[in-house]
Amino acid sequence: MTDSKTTTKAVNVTSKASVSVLFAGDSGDGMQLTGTQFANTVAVRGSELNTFPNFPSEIRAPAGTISGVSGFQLQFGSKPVYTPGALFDVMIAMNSAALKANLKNLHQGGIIIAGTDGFDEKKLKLAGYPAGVNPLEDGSLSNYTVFPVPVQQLTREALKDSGLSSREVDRCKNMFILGLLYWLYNLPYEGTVEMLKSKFSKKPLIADANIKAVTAGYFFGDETEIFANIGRFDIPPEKEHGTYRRVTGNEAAAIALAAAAKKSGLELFLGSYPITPATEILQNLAKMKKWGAKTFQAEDEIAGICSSIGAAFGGALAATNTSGPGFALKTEALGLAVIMEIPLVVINVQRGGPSTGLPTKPEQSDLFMAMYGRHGEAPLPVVAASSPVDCFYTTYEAARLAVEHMTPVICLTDGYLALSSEPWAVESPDNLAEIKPRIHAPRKPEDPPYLPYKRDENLVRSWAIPGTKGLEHRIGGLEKQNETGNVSHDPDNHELMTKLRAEKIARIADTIPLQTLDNGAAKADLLVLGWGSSYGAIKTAVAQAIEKGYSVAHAHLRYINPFPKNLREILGSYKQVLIPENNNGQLVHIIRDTFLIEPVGFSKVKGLPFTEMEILAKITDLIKEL
Amino acid sequence: MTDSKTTTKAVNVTSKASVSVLFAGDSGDGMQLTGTQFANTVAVRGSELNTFPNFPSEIRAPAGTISGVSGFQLQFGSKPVYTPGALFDVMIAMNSAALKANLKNLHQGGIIIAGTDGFDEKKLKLAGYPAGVNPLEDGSLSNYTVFPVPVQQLTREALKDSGLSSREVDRCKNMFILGLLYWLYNLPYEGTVEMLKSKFSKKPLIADANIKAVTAGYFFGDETEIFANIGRFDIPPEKEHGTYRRVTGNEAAAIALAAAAKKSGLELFLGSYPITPATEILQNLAKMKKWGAKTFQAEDEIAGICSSIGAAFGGALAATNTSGPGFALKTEALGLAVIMEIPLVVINVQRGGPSTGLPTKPEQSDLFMAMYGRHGEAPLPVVAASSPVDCFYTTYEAARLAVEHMTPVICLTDGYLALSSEPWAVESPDNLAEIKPRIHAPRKPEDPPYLPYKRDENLVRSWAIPGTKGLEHRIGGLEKQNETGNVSHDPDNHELMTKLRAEKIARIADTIPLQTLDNGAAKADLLVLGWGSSYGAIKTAVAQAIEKGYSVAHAHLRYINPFPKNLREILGSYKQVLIPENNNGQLVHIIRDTFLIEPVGFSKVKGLPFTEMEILAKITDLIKEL
Amino acid sequence: MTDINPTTTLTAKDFASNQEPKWCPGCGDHAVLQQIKSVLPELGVSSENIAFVSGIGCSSRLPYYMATYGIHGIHGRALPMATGLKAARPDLSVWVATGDGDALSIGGNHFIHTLRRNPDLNVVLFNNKIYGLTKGQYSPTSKLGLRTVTSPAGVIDHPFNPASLVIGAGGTFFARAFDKDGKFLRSILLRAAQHRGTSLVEIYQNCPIFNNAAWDAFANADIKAENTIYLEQNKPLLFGKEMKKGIRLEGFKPVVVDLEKGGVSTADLWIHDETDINKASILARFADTDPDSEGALPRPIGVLYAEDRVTYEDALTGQVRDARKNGAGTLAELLKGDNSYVIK
Amino acid sequence: MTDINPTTTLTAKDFASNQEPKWCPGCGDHAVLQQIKSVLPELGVSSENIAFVSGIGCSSRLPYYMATYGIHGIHGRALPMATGLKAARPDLSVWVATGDGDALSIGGNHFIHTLRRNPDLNVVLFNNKIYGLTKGQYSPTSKLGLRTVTSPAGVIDHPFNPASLVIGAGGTFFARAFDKDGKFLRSILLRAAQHRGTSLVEIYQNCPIFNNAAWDAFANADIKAENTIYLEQNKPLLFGKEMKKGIRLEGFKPVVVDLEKGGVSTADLWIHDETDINKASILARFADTDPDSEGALPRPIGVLYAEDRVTYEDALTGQVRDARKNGAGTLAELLKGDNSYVIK
Ligand SMILES: Cc1ncc(C[n+]2csc(CCOP(=O)(O)OP(=O)(O)O)c2C)c(N)n1
Ligand SMILES: Cc1ncc(C[n+]2csc(CCOP(=O)(O)OP(=O)(O)O)c2C)c(N)n1
Ligand code: SF4
Ligand code: SF4
Ligand SMILES: [Mg+2]
Ligand SMILES: [Mg+2]
Repeated sequence: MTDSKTTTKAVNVTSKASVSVLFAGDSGDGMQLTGTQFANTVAVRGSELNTFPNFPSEIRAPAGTISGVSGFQLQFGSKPVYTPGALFDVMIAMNSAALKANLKNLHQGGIIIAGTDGFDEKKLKLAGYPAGVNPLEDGSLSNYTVFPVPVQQLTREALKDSGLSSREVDRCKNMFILGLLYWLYNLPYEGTVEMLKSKFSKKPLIADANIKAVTAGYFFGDETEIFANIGRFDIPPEKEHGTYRRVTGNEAAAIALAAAAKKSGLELFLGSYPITPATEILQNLAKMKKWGAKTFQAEDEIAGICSSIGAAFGGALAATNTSGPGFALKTEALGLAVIMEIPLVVINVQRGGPSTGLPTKPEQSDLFMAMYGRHGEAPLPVVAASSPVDCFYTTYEAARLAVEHMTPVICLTDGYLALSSEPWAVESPDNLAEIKPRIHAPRKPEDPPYLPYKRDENLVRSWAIPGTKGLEHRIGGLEKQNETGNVSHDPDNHELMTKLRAEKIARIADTIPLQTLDNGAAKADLLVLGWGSSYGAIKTAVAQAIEKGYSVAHAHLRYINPFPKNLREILGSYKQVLIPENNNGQLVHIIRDTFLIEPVGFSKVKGLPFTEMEILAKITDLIKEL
Repeated sequence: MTDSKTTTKAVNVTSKASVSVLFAGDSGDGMQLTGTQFANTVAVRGSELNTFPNFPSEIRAPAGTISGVSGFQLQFGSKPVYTPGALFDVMIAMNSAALKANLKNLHQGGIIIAGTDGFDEKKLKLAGYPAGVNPLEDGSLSNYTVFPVPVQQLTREALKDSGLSSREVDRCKNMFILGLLYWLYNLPYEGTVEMLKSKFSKKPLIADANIKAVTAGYFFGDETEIFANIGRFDIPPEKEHGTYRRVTGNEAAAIALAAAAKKSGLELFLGSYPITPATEILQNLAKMKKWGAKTFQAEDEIAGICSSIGAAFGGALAATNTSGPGFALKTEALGLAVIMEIPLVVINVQRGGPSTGLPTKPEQSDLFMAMYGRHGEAPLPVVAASSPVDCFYTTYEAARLAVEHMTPVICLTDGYLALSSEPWAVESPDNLAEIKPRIHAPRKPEDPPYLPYKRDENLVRSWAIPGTKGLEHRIGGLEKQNETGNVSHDPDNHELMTKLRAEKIARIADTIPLQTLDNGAAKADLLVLGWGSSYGAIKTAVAQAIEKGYSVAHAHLRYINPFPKNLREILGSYKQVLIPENNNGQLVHIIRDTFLIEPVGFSKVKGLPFTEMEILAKITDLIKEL
Repeated sequence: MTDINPTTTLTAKDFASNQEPKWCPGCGDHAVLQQIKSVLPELGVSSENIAFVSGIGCSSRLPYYMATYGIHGIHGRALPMATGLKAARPDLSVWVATGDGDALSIGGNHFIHTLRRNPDLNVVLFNNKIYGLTKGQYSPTSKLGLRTVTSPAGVIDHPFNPASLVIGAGGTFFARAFDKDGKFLRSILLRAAQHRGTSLVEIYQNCPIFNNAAWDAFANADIKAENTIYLEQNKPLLFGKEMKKGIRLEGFKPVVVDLEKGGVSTADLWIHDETDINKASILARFADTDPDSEGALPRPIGVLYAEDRVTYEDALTGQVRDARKNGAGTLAELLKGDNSYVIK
Repeated sequence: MTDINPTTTLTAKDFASNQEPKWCPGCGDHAVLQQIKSVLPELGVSSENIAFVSGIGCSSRLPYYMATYGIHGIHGRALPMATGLKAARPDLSVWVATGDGDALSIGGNHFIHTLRRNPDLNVVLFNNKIYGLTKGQYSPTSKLGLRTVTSPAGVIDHPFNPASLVIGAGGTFFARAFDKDGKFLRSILLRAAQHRGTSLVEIYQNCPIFNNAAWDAFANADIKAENTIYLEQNKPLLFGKEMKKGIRLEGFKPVVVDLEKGGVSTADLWIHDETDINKASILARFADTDPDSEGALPRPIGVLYAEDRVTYEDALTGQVRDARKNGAGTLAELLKGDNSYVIK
């Protein structure tokens, strides 16, 4: 077989810094696999990369309709890319619904590669086009560069001797398109061929057909004249040498928990209940039994967190993961973990609310609940991850804080981070921060009585693990006497313990890193203060704004409770602070309350992440007003 | 039998404006009954009154110990009294533990009436006095006026022919003390005699013995010389004529729900699960079947609120009541009620937290949870009651807001209000605000389709009650399309609906009364801004401060979300704002966030309400600093 | 069940909402929906007097497809919502659609409490032995060893036997049917609707996407007759293609007997009596055996248990009625209370 | 149960903490606590290897009085906490103290799920048919008609039969005893401790304050013999002061027979077999009859059901062991993953 380097024709190859691509088609069209393969290929070649799958929200939306469109977005480039691309340079539309649903996100002048068989009368109707209207033919796409490709017909031709049923043949369409894209972006298809061989090792006919489709697509690019005007593109890979892996946020969070357990010498226990978009953390950890991870799929979220509290009492690094509705159910038990002062990591992969809301869409609207959503005075640390890879570092940090400060910690991610992926330079174990559990040594009979609520200089109590002689103790949800931990109804003691619990969390500010600027000058006109998954969009937008000469900086919070100690000073160094959030301004309220300043909020509550253009436009507006 | 007017001796009777009394003894000593009888007597006579029972926190604390002390506090006076009295003028100590536990709250120079049999060696030891120490004898009480009364011996003497066992005789001790107190405060004992007759109508011997004990106590006062120095007291009743009843906060809340149902023409449904100190609301409504109240003791708090959501969907005035831990469990379902936009009253009788905390002690620490404790953007109205009687008006108002604005409403009370009582001038049905449900009329087949999420000028949707022809509709927790209520994942629609839900709650500010001042000038140095059960203490303290010539005012919030529209203006009219709270400053945070001002917080987190002295001292400090 | 109003003549179509079902092609839910819509006209209750309540799951989407009142609630909480609705509105016909995850995992507590309280609800439990909506995690009815995304090494949680759980919890009605049972399913739904009290119908529902063929050992045409037994009241337990196999009790142990082999006749067989809780308890346990295992028992289909017991809402309404036997309370009385006093 | 270490010689006192029990005088909880403390030495597990977990309620205060590790958790959640603890630490002996409200009302879901999963927990269920701690509201085991502060007109919720619920949920051990059963209670607790799996011991506990004498029909000395039946494995079901009454099965219906009246002998009687789930199911139903009602059956005391089944933590640990059969994963391997690639 010819390989992808042996293209015959001399086509013009244009070098580009980055490209964003959308693969879109019907749920049944295999767009996720196609996108993933493309992503793997560019990653392995050494490109920077960011991907995001865009599933239909409905269980199984009707085929051919808008709500049935499944997409896979990615951006790759020579230099780091921080988002999957807000506007696409290229869109693969396997059918008319895919085109209709996504056209608004295509750059003016962008490329559309349309599978023409997805634009027949029936499909146009399903997509909701008026009778007789075909966007490929009515000139409505004149602002774009459209390449109608009869993908189905070409695939059928390529596979006419495959011995497969016509349904099986048609299912190879996506590989044809993939091959064509490889050609267009000057990429090798060999990795995909290997993958197909191993994936279908027990179905050689299928493997062969898919491989043929990939190569057919590739050489179609070579042979057809339609791309003559634009030629091919090359995005030269520039990634530093090293070992990488591609991770989604949910994968990264799962790895972080297992890694924190290893590093701290504890056993990992995850008590969980499935919920979109958090389930993959449970799923990934369920596969990590080799690393001793114990996962428990509980009957509900309450049992999930309570089993983790039991495991934490037993000396495990215990965690629970969930999303909004499940997070709400965990609040009572979280209060117990607060007053017991035991380590516990709670990962909330936020999704659109309230109630069931938009279960498959990301949102940042559980910040209030994380901060304030417990009865009584029950403060605890809250951290938030900013990128798929940062889900590793932030979750790991949550585990460190939990174990070293004997407290439940809430780690916020969201459905966007959960499913997005990016390359991650494989970490060396030695680079990970130490995690030192406050485990109390056994007590000899002649030693003074064990005091479970005696505290160290950080106000952290010790961890007495069952099985340790002489440390037997009973604790629970009732207010405790200072030091002894015995039940106490004493008024002054209650006030003391309330303040001690609050002060313990506040003092974490003494041990965490100071807030740094991600970009921009230490004093400037505008600070964009972000948290969570808006990182990529803000980073990109601020870089662009600075390039335009705006006096802008970007700080992104990992620690929301407590805030880094220098945050007040940072906020005071700018004329204005802009806080973009995928909610109605929850961090804005917390910042107002804490610092008595009046930042500008920028809300987007659409179940969609910010785009860099939106942020940039807002920055531009504000800068002009200043 | 002689009546209480026929006292023989001419004892000096001093007139006083108000007196606060504590009845304290062992759990078995019947102090609750004694206090209640005394309260009834002064109430019926026309005094102003405020009572508070002080149960032991433990299930059954060991007899004779400090933790076994049961108390009943009351204050009565000619003019309105707003607290049960922070420092007592008189303390009945049936045993040494009762004395020890409560001495700190007795006014210097206050009266102690001590049951000497409670001060024998054994009881002194149980109370924790060192061997050989008897406070009645060692001069340690020289700052007080102590009257040792051999209550047991005197009761036994009085009842020597009663035919009762000595245990039964001893159980009448409390009535002896009650009689003595009636004498001391120049009060009639006939009401109690009537009560005893009817209570023990089937046990005439017991009735007789108790009646004898009351009169014996009364005439002991007459005959003994020990009170010669102080004489008797009279607190002239001045209450306006009218019909009154005495209610606790929990009683008042229950009546309010039933009354709101009657007034609105709806049926009342309460789904609930027992929890201290909220259970009496369920218990009271369970007795109101005559008014059609349906109560459902659910398997847990989740089923409690969910059954109410079902009932609300069915057209009932639905409510649920709980305290901290149960409130936490209801948060997920509360989010559903928010997005369904159905009326629901949630009463949270706050207690000490976090977790199980101090279950029998009041606290105001669930304000954050009420405001922010739901996942997603899920705003709802929050109101708070300020006195036992106000539990009626605030709960009623919560029901009105729920029904007229189609929203769940959180009504905050606490364990202090729940159990405190005061006289309430019986309301006339006509005085209650109208409650007009937004019930949609049946639809004829030719009418346009029913739009469940079409809104009126207040952004309120209509209520389509099952059984109504043509309004069949299905709604739930998923985001809805504007107007139709069909499931929608459309990004812009989600943002629109999020804003509409928020705006609907915000607009309630247009319909609620403006904030008024409870006392003080519209412009002054200091505003004390309170919410909830601190009302009485603040009111009393501010009145005292004004009397001292301080420039102070008092505003007490019923509406916390949304705030009354004029609150900003009010806050701006004072040099300083003081916010006393039984929490770590939760309203302070909300005020800072909302108005960007820096009020002074005053926290007390001891499971105890504020006293007027504490507030006054704080006011004094602040005024001096200004 | 609400009283039948014989004048209406409705059809299945009258109960279909304008929303297109969004279940996967081939999903068993489609067939069940069809039978539900087809049985409603028989009840003679018009659509505005019917409510469907559900939790969250594929199956819990069902209310959207009914032209009745409906709540698509939150995960696991359909039953308390339905109980509250029925308690407040005993006049409505209240149905519940729920899944094995919704009813038996997160909703397990409400499940057992509803059953013992016995409000008049018709509960349709779609048992596909998997979490469909969240894409294929095991459920409390998944079989031991099943490999799913959350049990990559196989399920280790001993599954519930829903029939045993229902009877153990004090339920008054348990029946079982297949999604594709067509008219038979319809007849079971009708029985359920007619039962006054909480009727629990467990439907063996296929999820072709995440747990395909989970019921094939019973449902497939070629083996169905050998592996299932359709129960009929007062009839002997007979099954098999030729109806020549039966169930006999040996001591306390039910065993399969072959009527064609000598020595056993129909007279020796277990006679089905749905009102006998002891029989029902044993019958429920048939589902503990797998078709191909040693001593396998056929899966009973139909009404396993039915008991007459007062419904929750009747008892509640009765207490309200009793309290009002001397007249309902007025608002003035309510406000005045029992212990008011007059100051003159 | 944790392996027995025969060298320690501990006594009940070694298991008493320094906290004074704060239950009411005469509360049945005192006696149960005493038996628990007295049985622990027999297990040969030292106090640091034992944990008591509870929820909220009077009975849930028990852990404070034990000199072991302990969690006094939140209402209803003792079982998942204990499951997590046992899963993480299979080496510990884990006990659960819970009440009829804690376990069966708010904790009902965890109750049934724990039972089916079968972690090795010893669960002591204090059934006083009332909410004690919150001062006397009815519970899911309160009898119909009981007037309490929340049921002034009488309870209308059909109560749970805990034995039926346990067996229906797939539990592997159910036993019953009285608070005042002394040595017998101790022997039952020992059996429970020895059972590998979730052992459920229902204790008929008297709450003299809020539901006094609820069990008197069974517990009072003069009638106890007539109204209870103490089960012994492989022995006929005999009871009565003179042990002259027995239980025979008529069809599927257990009936009381008088051995002194002619025509029945011990040979006709039901032989107790705690391993027979069908027998156990019927035996469990005995509790549905009241002592003075028509056809009343005596209340079975002792071990009603015991089944050998792998415990949850053994299955889980087994899967971890299997996954590590070629060695445990290292941190470096974890960080590298399966799909890393090298850029040169
Ligand atoms: C509180 C909460 N937890 C978890 C979820 C996620 N969730 C939705 S449906 C479901 C399981 C559905 O399974 P089942 O009830 O069997 O329905 P099916 O989809 O199989 O019909 C889960 C875990 C949720 N929506 N809410
Ligand atoms: C979430 C929550 N809901 C309610 C309560 C109040 N509560 C405490 S114990 C209890 C019932 C206790 O009954 P049971 O378990 O039978 O124990 P008992 O006191 O009878 O031993 C209730 C309702 C609580 N503490 N937490
Ligand atoms: S996932 Fe399964 S249960 Fe859900 S709709 Fe598809 S086939 Fe049906
Ligand atoms: S209230 Fe009842 S159960 Fe609770 S301690 Fe007292 S007697 Fe025991
Ligand atoms: Mg399912
Ligand atoms: Mg109980």
